[in-house]
Amino acid sequence: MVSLHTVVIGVIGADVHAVGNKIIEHVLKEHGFNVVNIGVLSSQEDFISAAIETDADAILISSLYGHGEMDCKYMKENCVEAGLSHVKLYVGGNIVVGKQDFKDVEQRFKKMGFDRVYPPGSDIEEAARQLKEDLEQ
Amino acid sequence: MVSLHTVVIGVIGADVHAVGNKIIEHVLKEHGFNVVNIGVLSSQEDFISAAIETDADAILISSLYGHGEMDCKYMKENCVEAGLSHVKLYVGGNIVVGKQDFKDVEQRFKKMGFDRVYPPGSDIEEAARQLKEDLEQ
Amino acid sequence: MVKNKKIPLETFLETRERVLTHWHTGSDEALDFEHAVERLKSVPEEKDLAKKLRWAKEEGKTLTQPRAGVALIDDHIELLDYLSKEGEADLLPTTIDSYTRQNRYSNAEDAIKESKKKKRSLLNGFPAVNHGVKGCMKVQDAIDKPIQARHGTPDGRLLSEIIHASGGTSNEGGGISYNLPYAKSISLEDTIRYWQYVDRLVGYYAEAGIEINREPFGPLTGTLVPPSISHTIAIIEALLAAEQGVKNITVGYGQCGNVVQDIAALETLETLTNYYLKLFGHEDVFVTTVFHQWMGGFPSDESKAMGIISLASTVATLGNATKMITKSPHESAGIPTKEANAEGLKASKIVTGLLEEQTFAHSRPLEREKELIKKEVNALLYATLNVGKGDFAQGVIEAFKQGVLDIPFAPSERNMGKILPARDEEGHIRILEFGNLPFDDHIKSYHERALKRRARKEGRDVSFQMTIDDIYAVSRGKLVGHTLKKEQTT
Amino acid sequence: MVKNKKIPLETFLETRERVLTHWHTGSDEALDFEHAVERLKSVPEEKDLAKKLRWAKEEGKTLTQPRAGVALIDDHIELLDYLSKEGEADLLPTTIDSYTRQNRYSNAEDAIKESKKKKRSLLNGFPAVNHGVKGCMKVQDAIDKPIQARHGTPDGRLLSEIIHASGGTSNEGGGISYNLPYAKSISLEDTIRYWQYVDRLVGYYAEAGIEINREPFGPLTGTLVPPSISHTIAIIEALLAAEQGVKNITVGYGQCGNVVQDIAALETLETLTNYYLKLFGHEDVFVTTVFHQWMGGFPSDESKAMGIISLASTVATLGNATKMITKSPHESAGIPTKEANAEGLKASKIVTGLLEEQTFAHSRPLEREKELIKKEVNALLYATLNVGKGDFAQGVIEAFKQGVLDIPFAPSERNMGKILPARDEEGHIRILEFGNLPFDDHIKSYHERALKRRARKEGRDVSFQMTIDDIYAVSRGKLVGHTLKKEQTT
Ligand code: B12
Ligand code: B12
Repeated sequence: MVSLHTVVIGVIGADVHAVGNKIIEHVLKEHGFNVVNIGVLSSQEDFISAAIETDADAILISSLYGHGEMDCKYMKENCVEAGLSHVKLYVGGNIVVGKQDFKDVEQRFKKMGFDRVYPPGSDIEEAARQLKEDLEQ
Repeated sequence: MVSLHTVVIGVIGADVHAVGNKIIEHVLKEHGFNVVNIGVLSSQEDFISAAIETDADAILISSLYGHGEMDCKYMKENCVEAGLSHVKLYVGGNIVVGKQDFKDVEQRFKKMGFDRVYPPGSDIEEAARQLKEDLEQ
Repeated sequence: MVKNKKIPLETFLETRERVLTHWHTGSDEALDFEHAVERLKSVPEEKDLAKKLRWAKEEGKTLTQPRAGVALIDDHIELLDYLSKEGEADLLPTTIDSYTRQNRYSNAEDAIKESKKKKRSLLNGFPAVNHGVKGCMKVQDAIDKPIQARHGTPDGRLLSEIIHASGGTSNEGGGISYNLPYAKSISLEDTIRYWQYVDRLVGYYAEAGIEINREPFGPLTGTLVPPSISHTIAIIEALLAAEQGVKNITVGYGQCGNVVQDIAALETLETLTNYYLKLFGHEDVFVTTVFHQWMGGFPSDESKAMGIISLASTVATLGNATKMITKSPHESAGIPTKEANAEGLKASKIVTGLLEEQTFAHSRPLEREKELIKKEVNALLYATLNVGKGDFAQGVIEAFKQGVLDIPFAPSERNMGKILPARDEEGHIRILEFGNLPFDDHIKSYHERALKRRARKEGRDVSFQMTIDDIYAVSRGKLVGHTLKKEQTT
Repeated sequence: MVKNKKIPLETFLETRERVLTHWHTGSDEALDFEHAVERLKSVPEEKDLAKKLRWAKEEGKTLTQPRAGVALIDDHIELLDYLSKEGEADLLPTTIDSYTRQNRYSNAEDAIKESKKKKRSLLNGFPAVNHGVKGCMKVQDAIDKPIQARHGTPDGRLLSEIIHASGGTSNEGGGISYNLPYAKSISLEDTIRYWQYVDRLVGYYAEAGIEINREPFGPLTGTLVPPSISHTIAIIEALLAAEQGVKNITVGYGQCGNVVQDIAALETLETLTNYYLKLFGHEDVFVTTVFHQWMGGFPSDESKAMGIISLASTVATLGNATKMITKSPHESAGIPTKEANAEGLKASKIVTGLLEEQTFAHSRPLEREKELIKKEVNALLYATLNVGKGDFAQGVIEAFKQGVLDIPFAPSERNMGKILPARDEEGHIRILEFGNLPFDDHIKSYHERALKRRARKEGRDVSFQMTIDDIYAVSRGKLVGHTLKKEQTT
């Protein structure tokens, strides 16, 4: 049997949107991932220490409340500094304030070092498949 | 007492929208006009002969169904030809197909010789006041 | 003298020969019955409107259908395709242009040419007769859903021939409902005869094993029509159609605005139509209902229009209408762009989706309203049959002549136009002037008391001004006209 | 140990001194009670939210109110003015930003500076504490309608001081409803104390003859919350507020989606709140209700969002909610532009206008639903009081610890999170996992049977997957999750 992939999930910043987070945990588990859920109101440090502790393969950040761009600043750099440059970095939810053109938003976050960026209401099943692909390459 | 102003009203072309026409009749009467209502499905000739017969001061054309621009072509010219150049010519309703910028529409109809042009859903009370003004000048 | 009797096959075929000469496209051999029957038999299930209605009725769905039509075939296909895919419409229309409705095919021909030249539609609908069976087939073949012809044509015989021969499985209209709201001087005698022909054609196909749906136009003038009046006409048209052999009928009703009255109307429309069809010996007619979203004047604000559209969808779904004709946020301004049309469809769609499994519970006010509608319809039908000496075709003609039947605000000279409707306190449409409607004192005083209550509340007399205020009310954001004044002072 | 007892004036004033030091704007002399009382007394009637609610209740109106807030004063004024004039909002909000909600005033300060520089709002709300009484007064003075502070602040004491001293006549929040859905680890003991303070402040003003409205946050997590649970919390917060001297309370409820359940919920919310206030000796509290348009995930299609908004308005008006918090067509995407916000308002407005004179008739299903809600609320309140040994403040803390009260999907560690809701066949929200809810077998088996009926219909077991499907359902156009799959095959 293939060993399980470990993913850290959580909601970053002062954000308390909990519903999507609970569903993501459920779905990723069903897809065979080892899920470490640090929940809402999590800081960058929370994500990074969880990833180190559990030797995670990926970090999936949710941000719903609109301050995602501020909250995710230097996340990639901080990961690299913590020795997590190999860890896949995904972000999704309503990651900016207001209705914006997603192409632009995606570009901005990719520049910030995120491997994949998901627009509002993305299908988490689809994301789970892409994650598997990315990790099995 | 001032003598009554006579106005011919009706709905032009193959148009059967009857409701606004009935209300216009009612309101103009209340405002003291002598109203000659030729009803729906009226041709340019119908309007012109009614105006001649009743020695009318104004013709108020309604067009709702979208073909107003075609139906009103040369109306002014035909009035002039029939000796009605002194008769005020108003048009109102949904006089063109689709939602169009009213400024343009107004211009087009004014060029065609209409004295006043009314957008969809115009207040007929207001129009009655303007008509009185125009006729009492 | 026109009678409610099935047209003998020979007479029908004789007339048919003449009808097919009304325009050159009538001579297409695709109009030979063998070809037409073959074509109709080959219509796949997902494009068959009659079948789709049976499915919807069984599943308890409320289907969405827009109005739409433009001058040229390819543009019409593009439009319908957009409304199907982006608008998620369940059923599609081919709305016919005003020239064709008046049988002015050469005017339509000019407008087609002009439209090609100017590369935009100069017609307010699709000129199906001019495009002929071939043109209509092209549309049918390109679109993945059932398409219905929708118009307002007093004499829709050639049009109907072409629609069905091209594979069209549904057609709107009727001898009364496509006359009085849509014409000024054509006689009921003539239009009933024309529409008997259209129904006979559908009956002919039925005998060949093909089920085609027919739909009387329910809302009439769309302006404060009391439910019992539109119901009576829908039922009579259903009876006339059934007599000619039609087996699949959708009776229609236009939203009044009071939720209870609307649901009572939808429920009674279905039960009464079934009841009278059976009573007059038509045991095997399949009946469905169509709810028309608000048919009166709309507000110019697009968001408010969306509010009305959604409220209408709520009522249609809770009232279990089998389908619903949608409006668009452009309604008050003009024929909608395809985008605006799709917006209305999508708002309607989600409301039906959210409510389709819910039921509207029965309550005392609902039952009371249903009783009233039933009593009135019974009275109107009885009186119509009476003045027709037992024949509904003659009855209708005579009833409108005498004002026993009377449609508010109809432009036709054949309509007495004596009755006046107005809303009561809660917005139910009641009758202010009865003209010659054959209602007993019981019914009349019910209406009178309701209107008096409203008038008292407003501190005014019951009068035509109330009707006028009500006509404007919805476009100004209220259901009952009186609140307009009240609002201004708050 | 926090108790449901009125805070003695001295204790209150002592605490107040400390609270006012939390940020420098607390030292403004406008916060002296004499100034604040004078300011509040000078609020004109048309800007007084407490009075406007009394008027609306009497007239049977359902008022509209959006969410809105941006970083800078002038922009905020422009926004509210637009929503008032173009959106025709009856009541306006000042929605507070997320930093202020967490009392992170220096972060907010930075963001204000940054927003000035970049000339666009970098905050998701209005940082009222940073702008201080003067800033808030500027907003109050510029706007012609009542404004309410809306937030989600566990410790909203300084914020509330500033809001009221600037002339704000209404404030949303409560010790439970602004904790469990909005926080992770702060204790109920603390937040109840903070919100007792806020209520005591309102009580202080009441003693000075000024009526200020308070509104517990009804919808909680907005996600499949059974009405009895949100009702229980609303009632407890009303009782806690009344104890501190609050006289004008609006209890809230977030749309479930099933029309009958929603109307039953609105009706019971009002009667139960009044009943329990009286039962516990608060005879003179004026109670109104607020209906929140669908608080769960929205579809991304804007027309569909408008459909939901309008359906919600239908329910709010027929259910006689005194006011309604509106959503916008941008809901699924992000904070709305002012135009999108006004669109939601206008669609809501016309629906209330069309329906305000109509009543929703009582029926058996409605009564059954009301009975169920009442029984459940009674059980929950009884058990809460019981574990609190007769005290509601202690009762709440203990009840959440034991799972006697439990909110689905709340992020807080203080919430057991054991219960699971799901919809039955018709879309009523029922309970799938009861956790430790103190319901008798009668109630439980009612829920169980309802969910089994649905599961049977869908050919699957009752399980968490049902809950998940239901969470997604509305954003995909259906109320009940199961229909999603069914649709795909048709
Ligand atoms: C429910 C809700 C709430 C509830 C949350 C309850 C709780 N504690 O969970 C309450 C009422 C408390 C709330 C509060 C607020 N909310 Co809110 N809320 C919503 C709402 C309506 C639904 C969210 C939801 O649960 N959806 C269902 C779940 C299943 O979907 P999801 O969260 O989108 O997650 C899925 C996908 O996005 C994806 N996904 C998410 N993250 C990631 C990450 C990766 C890597 C991947 C692959 C996928 C993925 O998978 C998830 C599962 O399918 C949304 C709008 C909407 N979506 O319709 C607004 C919304 C998110 N809220 C918003 C705001 C502004 C707030 C408030 C700040 C202000 C307010 N309005 O009161 C506060 C925030 C408090 C705080 N500090 O966080 C805004 C955000 C604006 C923006 N980004 O521009 C939204 C978009 C509404 C709006 N248009 O204004 N909210
Ligand atoms: C009711 C109605 C019908 C009824 C009419 C019943 C009847 N016989 O009267 C029925 C259902 C039969 C009908 C049929 C059709 N209709 Co129609 N109908 C309407 C609707 C909903 C309301 C019209 C109305 O009665 N308003 C209330 C009265 C009081 O207002 P009014 O008519 O606008 O008149 C007032 C003002 O405009 C003004 N006014 C009018 N004329 C004038 C003239 C002057 C000089 C002045 C000062 C003022 C003035 O004063 C009047 C009184 O206040 C409108 C859309 C809308 N407005 O919301 C569409 C509308 C007019 N119809 C339309 C169309 C296309 C049709 C049809 C061709 C196709 C169809 N959809 O079936 C057929 C036409 C048949 C024909 N040959 O005419 C279109 C016209 C499109 C365009 N211009 O681009 C509209 C705008 C709907 C739309 N958006 O598509 N319709």
